[in-house]
Amino acid sequence: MSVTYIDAILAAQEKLLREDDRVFLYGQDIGVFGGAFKATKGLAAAFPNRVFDSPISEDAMIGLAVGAAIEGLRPIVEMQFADFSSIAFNQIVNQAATHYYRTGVPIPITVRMPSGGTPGSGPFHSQNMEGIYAQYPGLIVLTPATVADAFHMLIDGVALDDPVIYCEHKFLYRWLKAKSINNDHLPIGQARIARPGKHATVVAYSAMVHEAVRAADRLQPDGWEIEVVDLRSVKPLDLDTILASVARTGRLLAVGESFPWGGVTAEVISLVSEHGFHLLDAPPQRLNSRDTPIPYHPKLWASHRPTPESICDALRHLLRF
Amino acid sequence: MSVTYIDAILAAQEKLLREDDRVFLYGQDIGVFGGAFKATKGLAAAFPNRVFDSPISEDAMIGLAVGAAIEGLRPIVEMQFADFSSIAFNQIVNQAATHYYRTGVPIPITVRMPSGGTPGSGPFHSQNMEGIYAQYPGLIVLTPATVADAFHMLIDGVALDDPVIYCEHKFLYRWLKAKSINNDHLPIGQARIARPGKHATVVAYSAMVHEAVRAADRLQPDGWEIEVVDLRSVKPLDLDTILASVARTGRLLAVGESFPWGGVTAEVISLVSEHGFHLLDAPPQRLNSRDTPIPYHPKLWASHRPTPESICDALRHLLRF
Amino acid sequence: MRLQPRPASLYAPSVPTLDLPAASEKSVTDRDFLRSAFQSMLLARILENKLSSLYKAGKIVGGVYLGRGQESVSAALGTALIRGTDVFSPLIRDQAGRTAFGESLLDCTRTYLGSVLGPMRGRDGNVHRGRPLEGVPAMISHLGAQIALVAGMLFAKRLKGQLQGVVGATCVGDGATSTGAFHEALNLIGVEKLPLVIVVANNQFAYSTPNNRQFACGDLIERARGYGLGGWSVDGTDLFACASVMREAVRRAREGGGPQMVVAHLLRLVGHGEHDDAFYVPDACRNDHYGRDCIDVAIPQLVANGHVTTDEIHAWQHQFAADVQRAVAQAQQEATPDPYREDWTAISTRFPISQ
Amino acid sequence: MRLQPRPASLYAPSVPTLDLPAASEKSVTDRDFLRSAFQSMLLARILENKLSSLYKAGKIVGGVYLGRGQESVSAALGTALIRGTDVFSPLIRDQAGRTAFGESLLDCTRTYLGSVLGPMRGRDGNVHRGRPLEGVPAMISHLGAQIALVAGMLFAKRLKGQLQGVVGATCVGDGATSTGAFHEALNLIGVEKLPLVIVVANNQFAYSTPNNRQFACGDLIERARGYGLGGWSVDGTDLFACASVMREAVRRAREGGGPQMVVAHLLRLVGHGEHDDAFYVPDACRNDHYGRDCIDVAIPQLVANGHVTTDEIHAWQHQFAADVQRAVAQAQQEATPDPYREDWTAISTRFPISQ
Ligand SMILES: Cc1ncc(C[n+]2csc(CCOP(=O)(O)OP(=O)(O)O)c2C)c(N)n1
Ligand SMILES: Cc1ncc(C[n+]2csc(CCOP(=O)(O)OP(=O)(O)O)c2C)c(N)n1
Ligand SMILES: [Mg+2]
Ligand SMILES: [Mg+2]
Repeated sequence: MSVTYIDAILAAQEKLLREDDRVFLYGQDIGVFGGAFKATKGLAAAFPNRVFDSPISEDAMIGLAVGAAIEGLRPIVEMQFADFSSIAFNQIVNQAATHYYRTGVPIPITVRMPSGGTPGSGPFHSQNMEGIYAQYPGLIVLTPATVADAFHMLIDGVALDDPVIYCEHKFLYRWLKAKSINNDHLPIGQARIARPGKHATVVAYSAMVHEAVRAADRLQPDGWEIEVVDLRSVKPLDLDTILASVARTGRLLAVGESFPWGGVTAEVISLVSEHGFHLLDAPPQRLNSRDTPIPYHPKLWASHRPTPESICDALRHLLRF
Repeated sequence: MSVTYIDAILAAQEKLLREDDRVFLYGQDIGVFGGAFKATKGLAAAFPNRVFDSPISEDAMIGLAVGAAIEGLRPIVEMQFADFSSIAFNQIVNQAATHYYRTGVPIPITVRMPSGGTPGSGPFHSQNMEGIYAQYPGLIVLTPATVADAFHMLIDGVALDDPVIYCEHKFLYRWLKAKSINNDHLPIGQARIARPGKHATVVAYSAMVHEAVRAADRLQPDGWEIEVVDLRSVKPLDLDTILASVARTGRLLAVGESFPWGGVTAEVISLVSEHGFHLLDAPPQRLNSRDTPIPYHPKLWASHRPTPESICDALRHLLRF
Repeated sequence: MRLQPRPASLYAPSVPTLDLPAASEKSVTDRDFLRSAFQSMLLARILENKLSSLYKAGKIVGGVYLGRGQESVSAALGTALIRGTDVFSPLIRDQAGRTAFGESLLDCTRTYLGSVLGPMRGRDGNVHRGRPLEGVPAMISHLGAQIALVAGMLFAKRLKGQLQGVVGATCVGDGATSTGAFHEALNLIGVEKLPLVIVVANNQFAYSTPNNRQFACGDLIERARGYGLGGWSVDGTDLFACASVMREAVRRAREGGGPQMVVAHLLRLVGHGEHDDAFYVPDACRNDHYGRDCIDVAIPQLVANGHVTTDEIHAWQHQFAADVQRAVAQAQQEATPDPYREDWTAISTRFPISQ
Repeated sequence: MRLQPRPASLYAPSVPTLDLPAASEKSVTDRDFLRSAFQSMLLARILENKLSSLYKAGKIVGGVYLGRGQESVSAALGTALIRGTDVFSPLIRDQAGRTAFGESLLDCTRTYLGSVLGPMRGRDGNVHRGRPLEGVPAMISHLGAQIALVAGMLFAKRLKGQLQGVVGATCVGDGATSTGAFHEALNLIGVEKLPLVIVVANNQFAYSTPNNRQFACGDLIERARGYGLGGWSVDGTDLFACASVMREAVRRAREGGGPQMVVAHLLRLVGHGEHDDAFYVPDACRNDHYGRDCIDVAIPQLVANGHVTTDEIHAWQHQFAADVQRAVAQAQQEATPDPYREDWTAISTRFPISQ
């Protein structure tokens, strides 16, 4: 039997509810319905009075979670889509994120954000917001790329005392499968070598890890061995692992699915340029989505975000220096 | 007689109201009261039915402006503080920013954001949000640093057909003075050499331009000639001017008052690393505020943001390579 | 919780109370209105049935959200509005209102099928389509966000001296009433006294969430007073009732009576989208008064009142089915967007300087 | 627009209607309550006058926002709550309520004067102070944002089985009622049936903005019904009226009567902050009924009812002035935060890995 990425998210929540009575779930349609993506399927029945359908009030949902966290609970809030967290923006960045610094009282909430593009979802059901939230002091931003990480990082995230933005990629939900969920895993804050190599380093996260690995595989026949680093969490960001990789390869490409201005890839390039300049044999490169809203039509969408082809192109360019 | 930065903002709005009957102002306490910072003082009386006090409804304020823009008007919306635009976030990034791409109908609104820290203002009246808004396709983000730019960029910004986030720095409001407002000025999208030099380039914007110039002045006696580039607008970002400067100096420090993760300085460092790697004689550096909410107490605040001292330190470090 | 339709006057203290003629009385004098509204209902139903089949056949990428069961409300509103004068910002269940307001079938089929010739050119899909410069804003997904936008269009018309005789209207569901955007915008239209008609289609569910997890008052119309809006509560399954309430609400807004709120009670007769089988809707809801299909309710009423004949209805059905078929066929053979020719820019300004 | 205090029962349909004894009747049985509330009013006034002088002398960095004119409302609420049991999230004009709820003078003076020993350690200032683990959340500036937070604390207490006999309360101004956050949170407390008392101090202005640019209903209490809240409208200048309404609203919430909304009518007797001379407040407002100073109103009432004597009041004044002086002096001589010793981190987690 195999486990999908979303199975892992469901299983993690099940385990959390079972083992930690401080945990409860709050979100739109997560009760009887099991959530828009079925990430909470069956949990309302299994855990009466621990899983709540909320009104369509993202601001109040996060406000409620922060209050509950002050009282010692560990709410997990599901945004129906990451895009709708724009309504909860104030409570996330100003209420939750500032609380520990201001008062000394930490806010252990976890906000699940179904993120990223899928064909036909359009400008308001496809967004990636990790680069927005990571800018704010006080937030931890997780971006699991594998089934095991989807499971373990949700559990580890809920265990953290600070507010966690958990970005789960919708494209991976059912497409990504694993045999089972391995028990050993890296701690939050540590990146992973998703594919070892020696000629160039691709730093990616979430769904883009898989596109990067595909691109690397395509360059293999030409003799190129590309290393892919999976960030796992974009804040904190594991610079050590990236620098160690760049030290081996001398070349860096950062790939993200977000909009091109700023964001995770700019942070990665900046960190490496500042701290590993001497390691670089070529200008570090970025590849992001295009600078427009995410288009609805699958043909447009497919060339809006990075693809194995465009990653290969960027790598060939990088390897030419 | 001298003109302050806020005088320039008031004068620009006066001129716009006088010369363009598509312009109207909407915001909290901007009528009889003249705005929390008096940026609209006297305008309600001078232009009856063109200056409106709004309810405390940032979301609806921007929604209203977008609708008015569809109808061909050019609203200027004042946020009482940039920090409160978190409530308008959805309407700004999802309604205003996406409209032109989605429908072909541009949205010429201007959102005035009193930004940046002043002593004693604390975590919710000191924020800089340019690095948040610039991430979104469809927005133009202006960050004037001089009295003349405060004036001309507001006028030029309102003339643009696209949504403009106009970040005006509260610290400059009354502190920054000019003899008069010069008539010739650079177009939006073009950066300015605020201080010429040859040993290192500091890229800054808004209030940090002045701190950078001060730092440069302090290093002058030691024989260092530091060039300071004032970005003027962070999106679009004038890479040509930056690269030309770095070509002369070989060294780059990007200074911003925002939080350290991502944002404008990361975008600048990334662009230069990608496109001007060979021009760099030393690792490019960033200096931002600290990774905590903006503290209330002036003593904490003063060492939360970059200062002439910390910029000097960063420059000395950069010049040592 | 079973709602009884309530006299609107109870909730409309800020508007001079006017005794409405009973729906059936008034409607007989409004033959044209009812015929026209009904035609929009029928065409919308036929079109949406087609969209549903296309979806199930895998011919549509992205979601399909239908208005089945809400046609009376939506068509009555759309018919009361004047294209070219008014502003109408439809929401996800407003195919009938769009049709009544004059949307072409091709605008719909092209958008769903991703034709580059559609109003959204493949950049945005399905119910997001609009023609803002023709008074039909293109909605974003975030619920509640369109109300302030319509308010802004009216506000601008006032400043331009063009508001006389103009109405703006938009619809939301019961779920959308829980959004901050809904509140801020309704409060604003009250303060600015804009001629906006906000229609709340309370179809008892927001996706899967029932009313009792969404709000705690009896009838959402109880909120009108707090915003200074005129208030109307109507049986959304009854075309005649909808027609007379919508016409009256629109008329008052048009004639300077200030903003109006209409709450229509009904049941969503489909899933939230076509991917959803709505297992969570209890049979009790389906079987009660508001579980009626408004088209089934309208036909005998219209026939009995002599407004239409059964033959006419059959003829319309045939004609509309053919029209829909043609619009689908045309959209299907049109080009889809080409990423290599796409103008990948989100702003209209072309800066001379490198970015 | 002049508001008449209205019978609360008109707006409280979701709560069994109870005929309140007239304020003055009931209050005589509540000597301790009134004395205690009045002491908090007096102490708050003396403290705030001192803060104002300090501000004018340039001794305080940042803003000073006072509650002058609102002490009856705030103190009545704070006195009705139980520290150690209840949750109270004060807003900017709630010094009297803070005092009544047991805030120490030092918490206030240390925060305003930036002592590192204060509850905010110089990291946040003035009215933002709080002690969340003691039931006093530390507000953020964004209006309306605290209501949902208090709701969450109550929600958590319910899940932990500790809600019995507990009340949460928070205050907002008339302006804050226009925020989406206010709406979402009130709707949520209605749906979740939480024992929350929301007090709206309608002081006729939001900064400079008068009520008629802020909302379009007659009395904001008209909104209670739409959220399923019990509703109370009270003269905020009358301590006796405030005391009986607050006690009753808090009692009902505590005893399972569900969430309650109280709208108090009054006038802000100071500028928005001490930087503001409030030139925009017309004399008519200052001179009308709600322009009364609640302390001036309370004293003769208390004396006439035999609850306090003039001598007692004088003694309290002296004592409080001395207490305030001491708290200011102590805070002034304490260390301010040192950036070199400051722990510059916004998260409590210490990751082993470089960030
Ligand atoms: C702010 C926001 N949150 C969540 C969603 C996701 N969503 C889309 S439709 C829907 C249910 C809407 O229910 P209702 O308003 O009753 O309209 P109906 O679908 O019943 O017509 C939800 C939760 C959204 N679009 N916007
Ligand atoms: C969301 C938001 N927008 C704007 C502000 C700026 N602001 C602070 S207090 C205030 C006026 C508040 O008025 P009201 O709610 O009536 O309270 P009052 O000051 O009268 O007690 C404004 C506009 C804010 N704090 N939050
Ligand atoms: Mg619904
Ligand atoms: Mg007020």
